[in-house]
Amino acid sequence: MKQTQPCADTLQQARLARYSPGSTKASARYLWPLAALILLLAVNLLLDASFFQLSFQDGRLYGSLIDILNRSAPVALLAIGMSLVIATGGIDLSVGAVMAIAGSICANLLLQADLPLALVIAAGLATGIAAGLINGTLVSYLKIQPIVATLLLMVAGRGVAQLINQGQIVTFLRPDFAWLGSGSWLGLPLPVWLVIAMFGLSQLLLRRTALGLFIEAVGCNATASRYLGINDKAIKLFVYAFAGFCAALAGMISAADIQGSDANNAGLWLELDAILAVVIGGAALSGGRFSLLLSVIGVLIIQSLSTTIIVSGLPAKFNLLIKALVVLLVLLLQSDKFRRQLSSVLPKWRKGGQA
Amino acid sequence: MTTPSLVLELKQVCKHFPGVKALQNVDLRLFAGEVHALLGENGAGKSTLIKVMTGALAKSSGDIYFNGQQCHFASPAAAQRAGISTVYQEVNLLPNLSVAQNLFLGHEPRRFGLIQHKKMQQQAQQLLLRFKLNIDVTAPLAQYSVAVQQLIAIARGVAMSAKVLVLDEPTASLDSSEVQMLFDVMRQLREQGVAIVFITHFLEQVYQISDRITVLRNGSKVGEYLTADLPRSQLIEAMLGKELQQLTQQQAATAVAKQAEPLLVLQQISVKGSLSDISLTVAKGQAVGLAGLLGSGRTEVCRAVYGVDVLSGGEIQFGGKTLTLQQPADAIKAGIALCPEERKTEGIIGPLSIRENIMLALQARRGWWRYLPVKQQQQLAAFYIDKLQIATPDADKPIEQLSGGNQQKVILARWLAINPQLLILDEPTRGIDIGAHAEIVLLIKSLCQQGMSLLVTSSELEELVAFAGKVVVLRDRQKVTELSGDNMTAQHIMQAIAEG
Amino acid sequence: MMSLRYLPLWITAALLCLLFGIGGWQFDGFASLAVVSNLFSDNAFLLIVALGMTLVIISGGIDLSVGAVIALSGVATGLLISQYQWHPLTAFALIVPAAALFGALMGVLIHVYKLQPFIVTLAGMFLARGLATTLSEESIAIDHSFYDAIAEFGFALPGGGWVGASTMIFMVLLVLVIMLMHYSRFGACVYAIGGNSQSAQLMGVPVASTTIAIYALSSVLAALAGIVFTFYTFSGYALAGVGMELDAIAAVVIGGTLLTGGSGFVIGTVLGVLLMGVIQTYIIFDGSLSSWWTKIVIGLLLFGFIVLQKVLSRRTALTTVAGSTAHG
Amino acid sequence: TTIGFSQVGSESGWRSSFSESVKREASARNIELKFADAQQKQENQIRAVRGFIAQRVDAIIIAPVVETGWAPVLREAKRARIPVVIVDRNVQVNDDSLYLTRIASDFTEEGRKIANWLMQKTDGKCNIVELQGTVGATAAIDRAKGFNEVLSAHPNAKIIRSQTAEFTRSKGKEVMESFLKAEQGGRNICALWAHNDEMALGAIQAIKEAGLKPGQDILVVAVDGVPDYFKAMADGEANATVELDPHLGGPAFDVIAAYLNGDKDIAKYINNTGELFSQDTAAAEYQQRTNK
Ligand SMILES: Nc1ncnc2c1ncn2[C@@H]1O[C@H](COP(=O)(O)OP(=O)(O)OP(=O)(O)O)[C@@H](O)[C@H]1O
Ligand SMILES: Nc1ncnc2c1ncn2[C@@H]1O[C@H](COP(=O)(O)OP(=O)(O)OP(=O)(O)O)[C@@H](O)[C@H]1O
Ligand SMILES: [Mg+2]
Ligand SMILES: [Mg+2]
Repeated sequence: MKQTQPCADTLQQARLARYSPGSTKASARYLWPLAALILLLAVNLLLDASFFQLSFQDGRLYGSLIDILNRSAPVALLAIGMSLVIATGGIDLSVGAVMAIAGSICANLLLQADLPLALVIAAGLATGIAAGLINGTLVSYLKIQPIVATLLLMVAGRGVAQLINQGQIVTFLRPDFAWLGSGSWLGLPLPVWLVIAMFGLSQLLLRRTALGLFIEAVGCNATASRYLGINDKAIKLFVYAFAGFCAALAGMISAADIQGSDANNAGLWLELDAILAVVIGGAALSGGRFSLLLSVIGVLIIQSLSTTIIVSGLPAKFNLLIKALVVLLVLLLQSDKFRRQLSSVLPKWRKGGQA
Repeated sequence: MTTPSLVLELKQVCKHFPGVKALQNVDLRLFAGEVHALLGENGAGKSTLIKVMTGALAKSSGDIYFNGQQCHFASPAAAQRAGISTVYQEVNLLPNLSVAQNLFLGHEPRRFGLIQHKKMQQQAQQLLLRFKLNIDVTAPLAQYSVAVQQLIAIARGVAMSAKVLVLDEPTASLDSSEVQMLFDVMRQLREQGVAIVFITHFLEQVYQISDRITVLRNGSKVGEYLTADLPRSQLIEAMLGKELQQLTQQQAATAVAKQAEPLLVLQQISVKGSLSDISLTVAKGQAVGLAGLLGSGRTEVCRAVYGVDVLSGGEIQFGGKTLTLQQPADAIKAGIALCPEERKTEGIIGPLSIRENIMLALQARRGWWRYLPVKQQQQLAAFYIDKLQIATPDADKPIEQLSGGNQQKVILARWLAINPQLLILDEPTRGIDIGAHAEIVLLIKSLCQQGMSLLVTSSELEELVAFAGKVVVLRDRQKVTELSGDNMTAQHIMQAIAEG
Repeated sequence: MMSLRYLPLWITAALLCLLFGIGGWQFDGFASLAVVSNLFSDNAFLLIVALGMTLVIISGGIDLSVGAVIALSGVATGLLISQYQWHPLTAFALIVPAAALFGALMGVLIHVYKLQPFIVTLAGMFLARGLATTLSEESIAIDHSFYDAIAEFGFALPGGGWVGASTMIFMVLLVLVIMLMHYSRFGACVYAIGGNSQSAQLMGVPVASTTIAIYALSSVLAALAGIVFTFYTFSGYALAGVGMELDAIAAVVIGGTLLTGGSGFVIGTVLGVLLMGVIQTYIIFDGSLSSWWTKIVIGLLLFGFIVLQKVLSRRTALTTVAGSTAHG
Repeated sequence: TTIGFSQVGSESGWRSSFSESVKREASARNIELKFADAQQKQENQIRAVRGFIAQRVDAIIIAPVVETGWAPVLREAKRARIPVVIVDRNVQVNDDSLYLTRIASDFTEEGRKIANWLMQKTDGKCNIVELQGTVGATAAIDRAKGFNEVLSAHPNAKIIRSQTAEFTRSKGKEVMESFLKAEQGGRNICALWAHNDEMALGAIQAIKEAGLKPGQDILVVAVDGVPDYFKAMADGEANATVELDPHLGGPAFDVIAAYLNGDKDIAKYINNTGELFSQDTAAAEYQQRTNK
């Protein structure tokens, strides 16, 4: 079938002479978020000399770094789900509420006479998936705009969680479930393992099959994707269900962590942190390419920032101010234009960069 | 004719994108009262040159002189204020605004600072009458087909052109009658001393209208010629850097079609609000052409067969079985593929790479679970980049960074890769340079010979005649007639379109 | 024939009347001018913020900072009046331009550095609220004769209704914004940018200045809303308006504006806010819902409404299209 | 009688108990209660009060979300001759005829009480870490004020770390973890002072996970007196709390009933600042509270 013309090769070579491939590397995308993270950690070190110290106590690692990892677990899970939703050009505001629902379902089941742990976890995850399916149906089949569709569940969902708990914090005494939140394994807290597992499995699911590519295609151009045979509605349904699943897992971790389900406050405003993390990781809210790793880096940046603020000892009323400034700085660092301006202002820096 | 004055001059202009030297030391001279054709194969740098010239892109180096003075346009708005109006490639209008708003954006008639909507609509109506378009100017632009949008874009450019009018492939989706209308308008403007830059891949049009030609190749200027002095063969050689192999005009496809069994049978299909009672048959290994004027319903037939629009009546039979199509995926499963007309919104997936754009349809048919190994993806991409002569440094470049014609080739490759039973091509050669054009026509023929059936829409009747075994003529979204065999000439088709 | 473009508006209005009718039939005192005028005066600040939000969303952006700007402008007003003894009008004269600057800066970040509006304005939200808490954690009461005069200003309607200063300010702003959006070149540019900012750029729209102006305007309207909010509560408080950006966005979207930008009507937003207000009023009149059922019912009512709106407009659109082709 | 009740929201378990008790009390007294949840927003509360006025209820109870900004709407209620009872928090108005009475605990006093207890316990020598409530919340500001007032008289006691944990259990745990790390694993800390019990309960878990004994290695004091906290005290993991009684419905209805029956002589402020509880009585109290 291949029909080559006599001079085509040389011609093609002549054409390609003006191209120099591979000048924009994918790794460049990782540079600035990572730089921001390292910078923040360095600031922490300045504030508290013992910041990087790790010790081994009661069979687990103990130290501020571990705390950051541990504390970022719920948001990291949310961000993994949110990355996919955002990749399709959507957004999910309901994940915080879904966390609360999943937590309250589990807590109430745990109060029932000895239900097996697996059943409780399965029920929690199923709630998350169900919530996600509701969102997904609203978005893809009823064509309601994602912000509003998920806002509905954000409002009503917390109501449902409170209804289940009757507005109280439902505490439970189940060491096996609590282990999910505060246990540890091979020295690392269990939530960290859960994130690692979820990250790995998602990565396998998305990159070893065509699912990830389909999600990106739908996010870049849903019409064209439908024209080439991708079921864009099913893809959207899937990402919301997936986000619901992740949110439920996050909700269970938070509930296990305090050994109680706080329907009023569990996951409150965490959706914003998750979105922020995904965007700090460089994703476009209009949809398109996603990178779970970058989203997780984004989460770590946010969590280190929180830790920095707590460690810094500044009055609490400055928290938001600092957060705003750091976020702006991180965003600006990712802007080519800003870096160019910065390097022209700082000539030394430019020399260093060229060398 | 008085001695023409130099309006715009580009000297040693360079433009570099990351990884690509799109323009290298290009000169361009533009005189008042001339039509200047800017020619070159896909990816030669024509559109980039236009964008640099009109402030849409910042140049890397070089100088621009306007009316003898060196100048620098910071934005298209600045160029517009100076008297240069531009119709860019790919219709760059706003689908959400009404036709009238699109025509007058930034120049709305006002009183006391408030826009006079009524007056604007009247003026818009009049402006479009110049192009024989009698449409509802208050309706959103998105309601109209690409061709109509193209005309509206041209009308906007014409209405605002003071000294220079730049048209980047304005005729790509126009039929011959519209092209003639456009040429009439261009001649009038030329008379008035307006300088016009005209980009096209149709050489007849170049010889019909242009006075002077500048040819680009691989981002550099090959030369500037007077149209009258440059024979067609030399022009082609200048553009391609080689001679074009002559197409052998053979009527092979017709013969096959005679005895072959029918593959696609449309029985009186209708779509609510767009098509009524259309019947046609496509045989195995046959190429059927769809001809008609703007808005005659060609695109809509394609969409109906592909399951984009849901039928309100009639029946589609495919390979002897009745098809009920809810979405394109159903059609693809049955073995039908569509290469859509609106490349930007329905074809390319901009930020994804060429490789991914090529393999996606194949992958969608395999399902999400059976991922095509990256190695095979690369082979596939390399094969088609080579076969269709897609100008790109590597297969991992985002498709949106390719030139228009090269994007079209990638979309074509996407469908060839799944090897469908029936391939529907809606304006497949839109914006494709003549070298590639010849190759695509050859390709279509060879596909037919291998047993693939084709349903092709094209505004170029010659092209249709060249490979189609049968041409179906549509008017007002109804079938007028079918032509085949000796009847099937451009002449006859024209007649059928006109009279019915 | 009624233009199809206005169809969603009519449907929204009809549903609003329907809900109001149900309320009136169910509860005494619901269908009264007092409730209608309360609808405006209780929501004046939200209406004003939503006007700005409409502008931003039509341009294809979003502004999450408005709730925090309300708080900041309220706290600043309170501080200047109560602590520094400024006259309210002088305080407003400082705050409004400052808000314009704040919005313009966000616009610059969005346009010049190509950062995403969602995130820039989220940072703006943190910043404004952070500034507000830094200025004063405690709520500042405002006690000034000007405020008393404002509270008295207005005229009564029969049946206990009252049109006060806030309502009037909103009405004036509404007319101005409608003029701006539907009858000025600036408005046309906003729609153009929302449609496709690249195309708009190529068509000669001054994208930079328009984008900056849009965000500046949104912040100005938010600051005005903050001032109206101080008329409402006679105080400035750093935690005022938490989550109000989401209310405003919801109202805009319910009013038929697409979040992708490029289409929508200012008046639709007003209907959206009123609808949410009627739902609130309905729940208050009912008075039997617990905290959680309140949330669930609000969610369900909004959901039912949005779905009804979708279904109705799709069905009517289909029948009108079919009808027109049958005739034509 | 019909009575409108404008509640702040349902941000905590304490708040929910409060709402529930008002409802229970109302149905016991055959009062038709119009309940309006404001979801932490003052504008919603004002809207609700105006809605009550439009419905011509017999009396209105407000649990205000903020102290300021009530004068205009209270004036409207007065014009409509509807008595208003303010519960839980204070309101700042110049004219105290705008409301019938105010039934509230004194947040500053709560702070003082708990501080006094702590100073006594530690002989005025203590490094304290503080978990603040939501930034800007009245309860947080005033409790801190009262606490610091007492502390200023004890030069050897000081707050070494202070950060908001937003009144929630999970934040309490998170912030406490950081405090422990920052203060040499907690060896530096003598006491934890949390603006509410929930945060303290979260922090107790953090202390335990860090290998210390809450209640002994680090003293724990807070305010509210929720059942879970009594349990923690009974288990020896917390030391003291000042109760904030959520059963405000009864007193409010009593006052309203008296007023409607023509009693014009009603005190403007009914103080119900709760008692301080410590480990001694905790077990019994917990029993009593969970049985109810
Ligand atoms: N934004 C961009 N980024 C990177 N490369 C680009 C970009 N735009 C254009 N190019 C490259 O510049 C070259 C010239 O493209 P241009 O669009 O000017 O071609 P053209 O002559 O107009 O072709 P066509 O006839 O297909 O429209 C192409 O190789 C293209 O890949
Ligand atoms: N000249 C016209 N006047 C009014 N409406 C038109 C005109 N041309 C196209 N339209 C509108 O555009 C719609 C799309 O037409 P369609 O794309 O099917 O046409 P087509 O035959 O494929 O022509 P082309 O693709 O060349 O524009 C039609 O339904 C019609 O509403
Ligand atoms: Mg081009
Ligand atoms: Mg067509």
